[in-house]
Amino acid sequence: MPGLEDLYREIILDHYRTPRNRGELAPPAVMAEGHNPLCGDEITIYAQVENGVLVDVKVSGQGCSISQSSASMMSQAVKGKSLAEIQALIHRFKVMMSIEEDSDEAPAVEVKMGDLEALQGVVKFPVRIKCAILSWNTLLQALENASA
Amino acid sequence: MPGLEDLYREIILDHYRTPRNRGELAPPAVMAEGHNPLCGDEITIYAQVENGVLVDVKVSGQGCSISQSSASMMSQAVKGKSLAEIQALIHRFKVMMSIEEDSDEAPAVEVKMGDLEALQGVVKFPVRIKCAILSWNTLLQALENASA
Amino acid sequence: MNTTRVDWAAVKADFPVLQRMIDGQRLVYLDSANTSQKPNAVIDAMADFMRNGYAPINRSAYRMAGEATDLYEGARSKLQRFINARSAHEVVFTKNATESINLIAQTWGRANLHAGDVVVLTHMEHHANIVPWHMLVAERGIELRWIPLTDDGQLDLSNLSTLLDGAKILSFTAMSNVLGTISPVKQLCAAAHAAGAIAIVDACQFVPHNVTDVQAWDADFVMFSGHKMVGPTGVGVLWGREELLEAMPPFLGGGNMIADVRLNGFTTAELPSKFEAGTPAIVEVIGLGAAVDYLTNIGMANIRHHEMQLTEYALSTLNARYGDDIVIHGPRNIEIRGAVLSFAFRDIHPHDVSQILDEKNVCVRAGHHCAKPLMKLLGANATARASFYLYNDQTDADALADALDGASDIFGV
Amino acid sequence: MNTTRVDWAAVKADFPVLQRMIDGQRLVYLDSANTSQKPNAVIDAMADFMRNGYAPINRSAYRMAGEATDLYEGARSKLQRFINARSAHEVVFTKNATESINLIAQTWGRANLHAGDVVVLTHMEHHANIVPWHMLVAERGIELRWIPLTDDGQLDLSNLSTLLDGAKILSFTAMSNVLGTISPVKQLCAAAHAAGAIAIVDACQFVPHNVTDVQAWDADFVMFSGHKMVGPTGVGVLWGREELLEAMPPFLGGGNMIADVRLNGFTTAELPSKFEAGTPAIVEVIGLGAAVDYLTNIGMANIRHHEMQLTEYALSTLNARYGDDIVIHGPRNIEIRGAVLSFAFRDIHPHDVSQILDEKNVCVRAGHHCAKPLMKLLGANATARASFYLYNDQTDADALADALDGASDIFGV
Ligand SMILES: Cc1ncc(COP(=O)(O)O)c(C=O)c1O
Ligand SMILES: Cc1ncc(COP(=O)(O)O)c(C=O)c1O
Repeated sequence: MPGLEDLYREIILDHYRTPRNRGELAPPAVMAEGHNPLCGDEITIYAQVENGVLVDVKVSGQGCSISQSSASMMSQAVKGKSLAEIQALIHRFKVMMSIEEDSDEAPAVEVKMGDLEALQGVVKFPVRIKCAILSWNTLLQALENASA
Repeated sequence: MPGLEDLYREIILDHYRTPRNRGELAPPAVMAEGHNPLCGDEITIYAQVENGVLVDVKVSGQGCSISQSSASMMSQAVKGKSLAEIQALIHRFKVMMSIEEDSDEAPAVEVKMGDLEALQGVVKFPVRIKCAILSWNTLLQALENASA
Repeated sequence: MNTTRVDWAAVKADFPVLQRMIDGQRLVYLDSANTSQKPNAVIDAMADFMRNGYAPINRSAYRMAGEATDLYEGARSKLQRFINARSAHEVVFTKNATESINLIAQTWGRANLHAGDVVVLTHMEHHANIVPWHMLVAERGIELRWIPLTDDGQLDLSNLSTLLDGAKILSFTAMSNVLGTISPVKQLCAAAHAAGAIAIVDACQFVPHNVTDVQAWDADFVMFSGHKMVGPTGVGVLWGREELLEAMPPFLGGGNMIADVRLNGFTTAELPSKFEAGTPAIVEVIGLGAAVDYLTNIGMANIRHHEMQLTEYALSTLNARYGDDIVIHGPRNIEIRGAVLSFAFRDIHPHDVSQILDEKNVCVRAGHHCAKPLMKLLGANATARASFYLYNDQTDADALADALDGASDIFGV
Repeated sequence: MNTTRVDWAAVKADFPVLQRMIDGQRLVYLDSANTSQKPNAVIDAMADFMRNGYAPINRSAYRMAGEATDLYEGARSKLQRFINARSAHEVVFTKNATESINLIAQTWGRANLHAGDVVVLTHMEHHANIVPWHMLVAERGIELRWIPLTDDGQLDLSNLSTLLDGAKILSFTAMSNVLGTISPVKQLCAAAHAAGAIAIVDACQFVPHNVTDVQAWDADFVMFSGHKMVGPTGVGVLWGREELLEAMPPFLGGGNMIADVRLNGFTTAELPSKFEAGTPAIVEVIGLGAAVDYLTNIGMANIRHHEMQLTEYALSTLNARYGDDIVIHGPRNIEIRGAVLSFAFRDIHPHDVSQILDEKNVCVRAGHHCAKPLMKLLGANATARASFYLYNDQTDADALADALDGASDIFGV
């Protein structure tokens, strides 16, 4: 059995205790809500998109250490990025979570995972993958709302 | 295992081949329909009650040897009897089929089973009890309709 | 063992109940169209799971719950592949095919059917594909139309386009549980779509015995029951096209089918949870997964081939032996019939026939087979029905033929 | 063994999964309010029936089918005695308690509830007793009213008569699956009747752990699930007063629930078949009968007594050890609470608590427990919940307390 230290890396606990980009954004920023039916986590992502760039992003809601730290790290990683870069990052993250397959093609845009690498251990705890992925799916939804 | 000869007594087959009191009765006679959901048997009992006496009874419908012979024997046994006698007979029959309990009290009216005794073997074939009892329950229903 | 050379004796040996002796005679089980026996693989999958890993699914976060969830969802994927559904979340687990049809009638039906709307059925439907629509006749004032049968028990499609004119639903059985008739499913789905109707396929009798491809059929909804395909009781399947399932209102309300619940309302979960309210039949779904593995391993084409041979053998044996004394309903052409033989034997009532066969441990069903409108058409209240499955063989057909002799003795005909 | 001296170690040994070792540690299963483990008696009853006597019920006439029908109906009689119903045909088998409640909402509800009619629920209901009524709000425009809770998690009945004024239904849980609170069922049924309403009791959490007497309650409908009472998944129970069940329209349409079917309509079968459409969960009903025998043999009063002691022990152990660091919801008085402990531990999220406990093979649920409105009231999105059953003992409570230490280590609080 993988040890809990694989899951609860220090950097994860740090993002959990001091989440980045907490808060809300007023319109014209868009928002999307996500639920994790398993654990009751609720997350709201606010996204301000301008000319194909996510100029600002905020996170609110409650949840476990994994869902909260994942949201916090994500907000750092995507803020200021182009939508194409964000799509690539989301794909890379889902590949890391083993819920999407890596394609052989070289990625169209380069992707840096940074702190997010720390979430790699989650994949050994399959039940927690949903926690880690919640904010990402919610962001996807928000970006869809933005382009709608 | 009880042998089929316990079930298919000659007298039963006789009533099956030559059913008594087949037919219908016009109003003011009442009728009731019974279904055996197991085997699809359908039986209709027509009953003409006058002054507390079942002056005439007719049977129509289709069914297996047990349900048909039971109906035929029943019609013979109840025709011309008072309602009280019929109730007692129905009870006796259901006791024989082991679906009602014999009471210790002496019966208020005397009951003769006659040919009906031949149906005793049915009780060893539990699935067939429903066949044997179908016409009796339908008669009960008809008598209720008559008194309604 | 996925070749045409299957060891059918070994298959029979996989079913412990068929080793049972009653009064020194072996069991000849010919009631599989009613419900099928279970192989060790299914019985053990259920018992082992309860012995070693039983846990809730979807709700709890510890490992054993995660493992149970994986087994449950793994079974869903097995079902998806078994019927070639596009995605696993098009596969909804219900309690039986009856619930699956009611679900459609009460969700898609209530959302889309209004007074005067037409639902087309056939004269050979099981009550499960009649009564739910009767209930909408009473509630909504919809109109039912019926595809008639030809004399040899096939669907009479000569007026199909008239019947379908203006219809919203065509709902029909892929194979009759009384006549054995296999419907031209693909053709019927195409006709329904051409008329602007959706096509609902009651595949209860088909899926256990044939290769099923819901996409090749181009059906909209397909349903079947686990217990008829060597799987457990208590679990059925509803497959539906994703767009339709997405658009449908929910059926039962409760846990698991919600995204959120507040005092003043609720929102529904994603597919397939949306239609799986409450604690599902966890053990039974896992058992059904084992049944699918078992059948797949033998090969559905092999099973169909085996049953065709057996049907041909049984038909010719009974006809040769009893001539005009036996009337076997349904088409004679085994290309379009499954291994279901409903018959009338002399003028002995089916219930008595079944009783006399039971004396020889030959188990057949006698009754209306939950198809009373069809019975009326056949001019009978009941038929006797012998139905065969992968674990039956020619000795079973012979046992049936032999046992029928007993009926003549007793009824002296 | 129906005395107060039960060999609880032997009881524990009856449950094979509890002998399982994961990574060298024994399993501490504390998720029985979610779903319970199964004793050998139940697993074997199901497997043995499938191995030796599996057959359809109600439909076929051969002996094996008769025997199966007797086993199935025998289980119904066991259930009748278990809850002291007046007659066996008041006991309807469903797929789970969720279906039972939906059945009532969609039959009695649709027949009797019109725009503006009032249904009274409580703030501690499970989604299964909320969403079916929300669906009728949407469909019918009925009004929902809610009995609030006191600070210690009991029903606040101070305004009961106002809430019930003009109501047609009072539907409430006999025991909360989150707080453990046991409701004053008899009093609530009486109050409902006094107001002219019917009383529906969600007894999912109550029946597995207590002596149940539906007549003493004077309830109108009572429902529960097999899987929470050491029985199989895939089977639930609906008990209803005969007059009410008789008067209700049917729920699902299909085989078994009909008396007659014609092209232009149908008539329904007698109780209980009327509400059991299609092939029922035969194996599971028989398994549930075995579960009832198992529980009865130990004695429900003994089980309740055992759980009260265990609850008291767990509450005092956890409170003594963790003081203010642990907040255990629900009433402290074990006379009115079952063995369900929802708690907040420091400010560690319940999901993380459960993860850390899982490391020690201690299985608890973390989440909203399908009671989101109650969660909102508790000011949490989730709690961790440890729930105990007859196979748990003080070592399990100790294991829980010990494992919580790990959480402090990791989260450094
Ligand atoms: C109080 C209560 N009611 C209803 C239910 C629903 O039971 P099921 O999921 O078995 O239908 C549950 C269990 O989840 C429960 O605890
Ligand atoms: C053609 C057909 N449809 C539907 C059903 C209903 O299946 P179940 O009773 O499993 O719901 C059956 C079986 O009885 C059937 O043969």
